[in-house]
Amino acid sequence: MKLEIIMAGFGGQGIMLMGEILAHSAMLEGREVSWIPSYGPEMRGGTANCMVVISDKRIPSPIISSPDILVAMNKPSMEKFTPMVKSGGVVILNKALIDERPARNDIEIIEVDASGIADELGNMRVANMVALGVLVGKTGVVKPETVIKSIDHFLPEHRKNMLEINEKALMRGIAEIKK
Amino acid sequence: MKVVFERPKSLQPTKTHYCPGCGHGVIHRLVAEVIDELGIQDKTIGVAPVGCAVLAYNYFDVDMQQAAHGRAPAVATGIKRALPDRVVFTYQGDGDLAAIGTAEIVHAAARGENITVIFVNNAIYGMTGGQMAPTTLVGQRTETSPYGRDPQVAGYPIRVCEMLATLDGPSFLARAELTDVKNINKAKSYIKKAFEMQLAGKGFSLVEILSPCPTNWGMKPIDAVEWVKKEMVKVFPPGVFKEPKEG
Amino acid sequence: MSKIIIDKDRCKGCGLCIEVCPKKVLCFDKDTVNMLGYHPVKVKEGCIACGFCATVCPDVVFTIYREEKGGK
Amino acid sequence: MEKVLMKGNEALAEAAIRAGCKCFFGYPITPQSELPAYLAREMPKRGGVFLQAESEVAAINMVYGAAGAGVRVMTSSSSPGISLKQEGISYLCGAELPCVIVNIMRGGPGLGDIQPAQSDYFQATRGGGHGDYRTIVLAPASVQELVDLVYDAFDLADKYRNPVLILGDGILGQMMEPVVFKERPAKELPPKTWATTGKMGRQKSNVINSLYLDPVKLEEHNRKLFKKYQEIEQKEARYEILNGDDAEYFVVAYGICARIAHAAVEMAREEGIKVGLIRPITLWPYPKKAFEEVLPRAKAFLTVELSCGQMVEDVKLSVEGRAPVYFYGRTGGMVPTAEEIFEEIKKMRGLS
Repeated sequence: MKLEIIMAGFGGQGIMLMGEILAHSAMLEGREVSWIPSYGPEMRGGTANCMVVISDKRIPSPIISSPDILVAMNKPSMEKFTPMVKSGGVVILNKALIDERPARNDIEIIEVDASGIADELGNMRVANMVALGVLVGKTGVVKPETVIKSIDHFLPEHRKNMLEINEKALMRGIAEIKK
Repeated sequence: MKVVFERPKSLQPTKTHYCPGCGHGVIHRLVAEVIDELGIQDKTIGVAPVGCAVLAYNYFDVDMQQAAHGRAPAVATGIKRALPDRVVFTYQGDGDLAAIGTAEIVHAAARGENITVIFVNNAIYGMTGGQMAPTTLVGQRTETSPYGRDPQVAGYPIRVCEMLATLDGPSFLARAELTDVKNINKAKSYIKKAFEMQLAGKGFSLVEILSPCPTNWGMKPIDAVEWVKKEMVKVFPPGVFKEPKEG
Repeated sequence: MSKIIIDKDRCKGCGLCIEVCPKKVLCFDKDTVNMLGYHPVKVKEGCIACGFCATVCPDVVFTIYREEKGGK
Repeated sequence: MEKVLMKGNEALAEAAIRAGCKCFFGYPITPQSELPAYLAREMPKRGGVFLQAESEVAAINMVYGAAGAGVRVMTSSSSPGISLKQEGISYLCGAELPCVIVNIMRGGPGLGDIQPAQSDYFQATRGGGHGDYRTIVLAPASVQELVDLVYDAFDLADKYRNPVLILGDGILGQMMEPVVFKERPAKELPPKTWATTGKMGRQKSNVINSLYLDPVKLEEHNRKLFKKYQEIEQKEARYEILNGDDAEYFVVAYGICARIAHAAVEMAREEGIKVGLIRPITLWPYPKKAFEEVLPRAKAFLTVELSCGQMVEDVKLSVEGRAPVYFYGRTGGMVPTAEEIFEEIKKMRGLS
């Protein structure tokens, strides 16, 4: 098994963390993983993306040229990365910030109102966890409880009170798939 | 018989390569005497510069490192941070300290790095053959200011003590002149004070010493001493520029 | 009584000591050329072991002793 | 052993502390800034020294001082900063001082950009500063290897009294991978009797120096250094060959580029092309032995680099004209895709 994922969005949407949590969960489940960020000025307010590879074997390249899955949290990300997605791959779109659908019919497109759901839960910032939930629900690449363990791992001590809402957001994302 | 004077222990018996009447020999001896008097020879590490004093490691009988041009304060910082209980000093000339090494000296001073700097100011580049230094006086002739230093072209001399005195880091800054017995003794007392500051953990200390360079000034040794007394002290007034308040 | 030892092969003939000597008992030894190629300094009668010469000497040419009072 | 997910830069920093690094001196530059930031947090807690210098020039000279004082010391920077450190590196080599220098390479020349590059290969492997000298150059390709090589770097530095360079790139520094910090028994290393620690009862004073005014002495010194370098060349060259057993074609790549090339090799294998990967782990000494091993059956070599072609010269020197050597490079911070390299592999097979 090998899964290549690109996650992209605005700086500040928690894109990097979403990738880190996924990579960390997969590591906890005994997989080989790699995570690379886009780094540089775009980290501070522009577009941000990260690449996550999860595999049963040694990972040759951490750099992804045609992902199995794209999580696009805003429109520029969708436009930039959708053409790269493998035929038969999956694009998860944050519907709230994307008013268009990609013009490809060889890929599966899952639209989810991640920002809306997050807002409903009481914090726009957990939209990333909603999207991650969709990814986890769709692929089953890691168990939800492992993801929750990872969220806890990444939350600093003074933010532990955020665990509950993050967990809720993740589960809502998973539920979106089961609908 | 009581010893009035003999070579300090911290100075090797080696003859120096310095020119007749050069101030370096005296300053080396003063530093070595202070090291002896404070009983710190065994735990002192010196840093030699690039310039006339590049071979200082052959003259001092303490552990020594030779540093790249201008970098002695950085090298000394590395030593002091690695071995905080040792005594670390740099020995630098005006080109090394006030031109190529300006950044290093300013920042070592600003950090209050607990080292002692012996700064020999003779207003000229000696080792490379008498070129203009950052401390060359206005109007002074050198190989690279053959018509006299023209401020329109080459700017003005840098007063290191005054400049560093604006910083909070230094604990002790003083300037002495190597002109007569009284002032040589005063230079020694400043050097001693500077090392004592370090031993007390008070931070950066520097002693600037106005020193004759008869060869590159084109003067007899005695005239060179007179020139320090008459000309250099006008631009570089001796005295203490910073010291801790008593009490 | 005082004793002044001159390491003549260290002397570079700068003459600073001659100038500073309060008793004017130092002069160049014109009959000698030392290892460094200079006429080294020499001392005449009348040294009071004040140490001025050693203080200004850049080359550690001098070693100076003084008879302690009451001692031998 | 616990596996942790860590960024290359931070894993490197942690490994340095565990390897006994006592002092770190550096100056901020992207893309290695997490490394000093990590050490700024950790060193004071763990009995070490972190100091942000006023410049790269000052930082490397602080390294000189601390190395001369006999402690394990490290600095890190990225390409333009490493250029500034060259003066100090030359002095460190001349004075035979052990230290570890990290270069997380970015695009150049000049200020370039902050994206990954491998265009400092010549600078790293040919000396870089003035004078006849070499530095050992280690080129990790994963975060785990980065960690393992940091321990080795300090040991090699102490063993040979020579600076060791760790040559990474922006991706390696920024990427996260699982890593295990294995406990390593301390190596038997020569005592640093030469260090300037203060005489502390020693009869003769120690001097750290690279100045030899007498050319006879300097030649002697340089010959001694080169004898040491020859010994390093014989003993310390390292490499990895992947998919090499039956290979007729070889891709040669190091660092992050080797990872991408590995993916390309696997693509080619799926199409039945007998291609393997030679991955130098030491760039100096260059692992010529890897080529000796495969030359009897090698039909051609393809060097892939994030540069306009630098390591390819060492590949040619190692192959000695016995097989064609092709080159493919992306530069200025651009990174090739595995597909691009795959196309080049096919071209190589067509040409030879």
